[in-house]
Amino acid sequence: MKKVINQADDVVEEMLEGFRMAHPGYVRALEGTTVLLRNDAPVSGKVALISGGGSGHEPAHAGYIGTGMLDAAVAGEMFTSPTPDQIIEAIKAVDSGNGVFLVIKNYTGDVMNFEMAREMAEAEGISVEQVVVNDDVAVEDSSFTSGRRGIAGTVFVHKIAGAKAEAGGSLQEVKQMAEKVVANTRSMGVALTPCTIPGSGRPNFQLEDDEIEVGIGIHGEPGIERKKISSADDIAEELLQKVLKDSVDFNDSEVAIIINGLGATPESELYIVNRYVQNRLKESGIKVTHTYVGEYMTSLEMAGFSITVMKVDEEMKQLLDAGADTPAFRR
Amino acid sequence: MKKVINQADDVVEEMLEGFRMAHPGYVRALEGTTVLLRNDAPVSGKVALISGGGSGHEPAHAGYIGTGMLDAAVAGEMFTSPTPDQIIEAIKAVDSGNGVFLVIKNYTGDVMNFEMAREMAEAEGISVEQVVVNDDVAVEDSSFTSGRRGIAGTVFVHKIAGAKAEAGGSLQEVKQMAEKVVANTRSMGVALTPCTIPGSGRPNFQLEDDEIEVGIGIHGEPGIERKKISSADDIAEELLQKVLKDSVDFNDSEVAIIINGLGATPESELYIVNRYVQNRLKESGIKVTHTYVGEYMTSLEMAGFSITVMKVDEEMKQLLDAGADTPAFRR
Amino acid sequence: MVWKVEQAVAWIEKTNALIQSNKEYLTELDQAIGDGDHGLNMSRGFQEAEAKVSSTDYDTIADVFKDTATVLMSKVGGASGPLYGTAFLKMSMVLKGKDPVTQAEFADAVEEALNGIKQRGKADQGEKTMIDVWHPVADFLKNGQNVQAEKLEETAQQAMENTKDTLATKGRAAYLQERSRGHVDPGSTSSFYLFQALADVWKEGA
Amino acid sequence: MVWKVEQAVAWIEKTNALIQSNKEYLTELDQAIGDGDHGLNMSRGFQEAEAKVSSTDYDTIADVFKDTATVLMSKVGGASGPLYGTAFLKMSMVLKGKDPVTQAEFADAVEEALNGIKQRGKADQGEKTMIDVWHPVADFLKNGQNVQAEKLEETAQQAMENTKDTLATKGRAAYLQERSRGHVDPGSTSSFYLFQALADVWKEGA
Ligand SMILES: Nc1ncnc2c1ncn2[C@@H]1O[C@H](COP(=O)(O)OP(=O)(O)O)[C@@H](O)[C@H]1O
Ligand SMILES: Nc1ncnc2c1ncn2[C@@H]1O[C@H](COP(=O)(O)OP(=O)(O)O)[C@@H](O)[C@H]1O
Ligand SMILES: [Mg+2]
Ligand SMILES: [Mg+2]
Ligand SMILES: [Mg+2]
Ligand SMILES: [Mg+2]
Repeated sequence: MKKVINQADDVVEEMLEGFRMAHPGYVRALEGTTVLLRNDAPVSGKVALISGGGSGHEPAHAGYIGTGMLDAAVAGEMFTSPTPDQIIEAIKAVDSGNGVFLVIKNYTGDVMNFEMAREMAEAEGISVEQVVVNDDVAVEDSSFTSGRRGIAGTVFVHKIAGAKAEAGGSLQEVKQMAEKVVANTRSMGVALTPCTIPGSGRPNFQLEDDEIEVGIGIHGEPGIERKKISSADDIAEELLQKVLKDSVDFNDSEVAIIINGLGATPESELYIVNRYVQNRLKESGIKVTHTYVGEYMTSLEMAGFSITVMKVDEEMKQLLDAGADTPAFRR
Repeated sequence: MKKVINQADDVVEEMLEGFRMAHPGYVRALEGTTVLLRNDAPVSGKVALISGGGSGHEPAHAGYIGTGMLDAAVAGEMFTSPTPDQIIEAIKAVDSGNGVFLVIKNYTGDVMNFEMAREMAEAEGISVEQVVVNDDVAVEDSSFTSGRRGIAGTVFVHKIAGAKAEAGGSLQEVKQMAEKVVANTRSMGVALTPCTIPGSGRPNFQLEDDEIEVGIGIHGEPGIERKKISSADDIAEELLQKVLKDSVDFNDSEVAIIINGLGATPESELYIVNRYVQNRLKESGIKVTHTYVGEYMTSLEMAGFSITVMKVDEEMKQLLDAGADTPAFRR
Repeated sequence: MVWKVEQAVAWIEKTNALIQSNKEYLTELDQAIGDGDHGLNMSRGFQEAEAKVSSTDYDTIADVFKDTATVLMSKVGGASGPLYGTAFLKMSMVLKGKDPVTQAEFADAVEEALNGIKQRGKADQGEKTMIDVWHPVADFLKNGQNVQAEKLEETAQQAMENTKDTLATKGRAAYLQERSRGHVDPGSTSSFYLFQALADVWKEGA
Repeated sequence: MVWKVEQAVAWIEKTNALIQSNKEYLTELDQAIGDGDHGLNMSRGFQEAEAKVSSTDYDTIADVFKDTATVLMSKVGGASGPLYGTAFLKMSMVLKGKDPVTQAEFADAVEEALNGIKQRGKADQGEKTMIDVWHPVADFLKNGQNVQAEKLEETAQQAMENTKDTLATKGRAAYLQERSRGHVDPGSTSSFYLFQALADVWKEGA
């Protein structure tokens, strides 16, 4: 797999540097770390939001730093959770005394590293709360396992909890909003091609020229089924069915959706998927109030997409509509 | 090449439908055409901007419809210029009596189709002016040939001429600004992989596992040199040198840049390129005032990127800073 | 020969048949030195043109060519759409009010079509475009009595093949500069099919 | 055997050597049922850990393990980072003030490390994680006098191989459900290297 990089070991550092240079109006670096901070952090009087995880999901997570969303993003190596020492630095840098809220995607590594950092921060007297996002219905939701993965639905947590914090919500209020988003958001993805971690040099898996992997994770973790590729409408229907038939009752509800590109899939194809999803939801009596189509949570150069559906109420709609000004998300 | 589509023949129509459904707050369809219009078109008192070309370059062109940029976008088939009958409909739909300005990329097909539409519109008494964008330094600038291609620099024309029109500029003023952008903008791209037009089913060209095509066009037209892949810094240097050594005198100037992804290249890699470009320009005494990193003018699922450098003056900087609210570009 | 509406319609039909069966080949040629859509463009356009002219009752050849022009102009797109559209529009204009059409009138029409293509494309002979086929064909048709269907086909074919060695200075292939040599021009190839179809009609209707 | 600082340092060095030469293999294992970074993570972490402990003068084994813990915690990342970090931190805590360390004390340390991993990972034996190697090794070490280096290596190896047939219920492999069977767990494999290195040190120092 050809890549536009220098040394595999330097990818994350150089990417962060390039990001910072591109967006000096939004972010600054926290010296000696892989943390990027909102320019005006700590924002006094505001609960601070931190997200992060392995790199390779750009524009997640640094792309969401700015007014109305995140105060900091912590970048790990490619597809590898960041370490507690980095996370704790981020927590200290953004806390204005109103507490810090961590948005964690449900992967064992992320959960452990963030929780260790949280323990350390609390030991230093900082109030920290967290939410663990687990929107991926491809994975069984079982109490015997570590449960479902967090994927593109995480962006809704950034937006809604971020808006709540920006509006002056308390740490508990921000947490409640984030939990509400998690409770009402379901996603599922499909891959057409694998991706390759720069340091590894080998694709994460192999797919034939006519095969897709349904239920793919955003790190190229295998999905639930490998099958022949079918039409855009059929694939969208398959994902949508799983999403809608899960535990959230979407009947007669209003929803916000994300048609999320995983990396190499052209926007034109995402819009073809959107067309189907909009028609299908309308037929099912579900009203789409907000639509986001694009690359929000990627998986390096993987081809494929995910569909996220979030049931919304009045407050969630207002928070989606609230201003946001970040490199990757503006309103 | 696997694609998320239904029928190859329906790709453009379904994509446009999905786009319109995703962005009802920005665009509406012009019934029976492949034209998308700014919701409030024709905007009274304003010169209207129209851009367009073959599809497959998303978010170009419809993504730039909205306040401060385009009034309409005309979509052709994949990589194929739209036809005059579509363009004339767009012209008629956006003209508020203040004239219509066409942004054309310098391809024989685009130029001919747009000019035919222009002739027809003028015959109907509509004032129409145009600019032909030709920023690609990979192609020799010769009066014996049809000259250079228009690539990502076109986005700067949309932004700056669009802001000028939004600010009440006359048709002549808009044209002058657009020409100034064209005169001061140079770009060049590189491909790591080819792309496949849905209806064709075969990639446009072949590259070995360690080869890149330097000077690629946005339709997969072959570039100027095929060579072994090198580091991100080396590739960026090669493109940048050609761009800087062309006929614009960038010495001691201020510039705006676009690091444009061609489709499949992850954002992380674009930022690694940006890092090099920023450092290199700084060393050369060139000051970057505006940086845009992302997918602005793509080539389906091609992997690769282009670098665009535009020399700016005070007015151009102000117009870049002016508000813009479109699906793909917000300020 | 003398041209009637039936022959004009048959010309479009036969051209379409050739285009459809060579769609992939035209695309391949365009992949080598262009953007790989010429087969798709021509196939889309002539499919519609044939559908239109086969299902319409015409009084004059000029009308057949006018409809063909309109369909090609609005369905082909790219560089070839306006050029083929212009060609048929010019032929329609020259042949207006002339029915049946004589050999000499037809030759005039093709010459005007060639001029239209040159003007619209701002190109001339020798730039590795479809003009390289239209030009010798127009010259050939002007020869009067001597013209034979077989000769017409040969002339067009030879002209098309000659584009292989020339350097492109117009159209997308021009970006390739020296690398454009060694490949036959796609638009010249579709123009060859057009004149091959013409020769076929001729043979049948002679 | 009795443990001194040299052996502790040698353990980290030998582990690193094994990790480095099996980096690709660990990544392959993780590609099959995870996200394909385990080799990269372990290689990055142990490289730094070895660099740290080889270049520092230590008075106590507890300090060697504490530095190892800190480096692993801050360099490995992912799931394995906090787990290996915790393991060495727990060992450091148990062995604090004990120098040289007896066999029984070392067994206690490993047992505490195992408990730390279980608690941090909210997992237990049989879930196809590194615990499946640490558990039998900890049990084995408690056996007192009878423990031999060869036997230790065998125990770890057998335990690692057994993970092949089990169903994953924790870690990324759990997403695969039944499809997780038939693949050896990557973390169990890196833990096997750790104990293989331990056995080597033991053989040399016995
Ligand atoms: N300026 C021109 N004059 C005459 N013919 C041209 C010109 N430019 C291109 N052509 C013809 O058009 C053909 C390409 O058509 P097509 O592939 O359909 O359009 P595009 O180049 O826009 O993709 C070329 O092979 C050439 O014969
Ligand atoms: N909850 C857990 N408890 C114990 N070990 C675990 C747990 N989750 C994962 N592991 C171990 O970690 C290994 C994966 O490590 P690694 O690939 O470095 O991290 P990640 O899964 O975050 O990519 C697994 O093979 C398994 O042995
Ligand atoms: Mg990982
Ligand atoms: Mg074309
Ligand atoms: Mg073409
Ligand atoms: Mg892993």
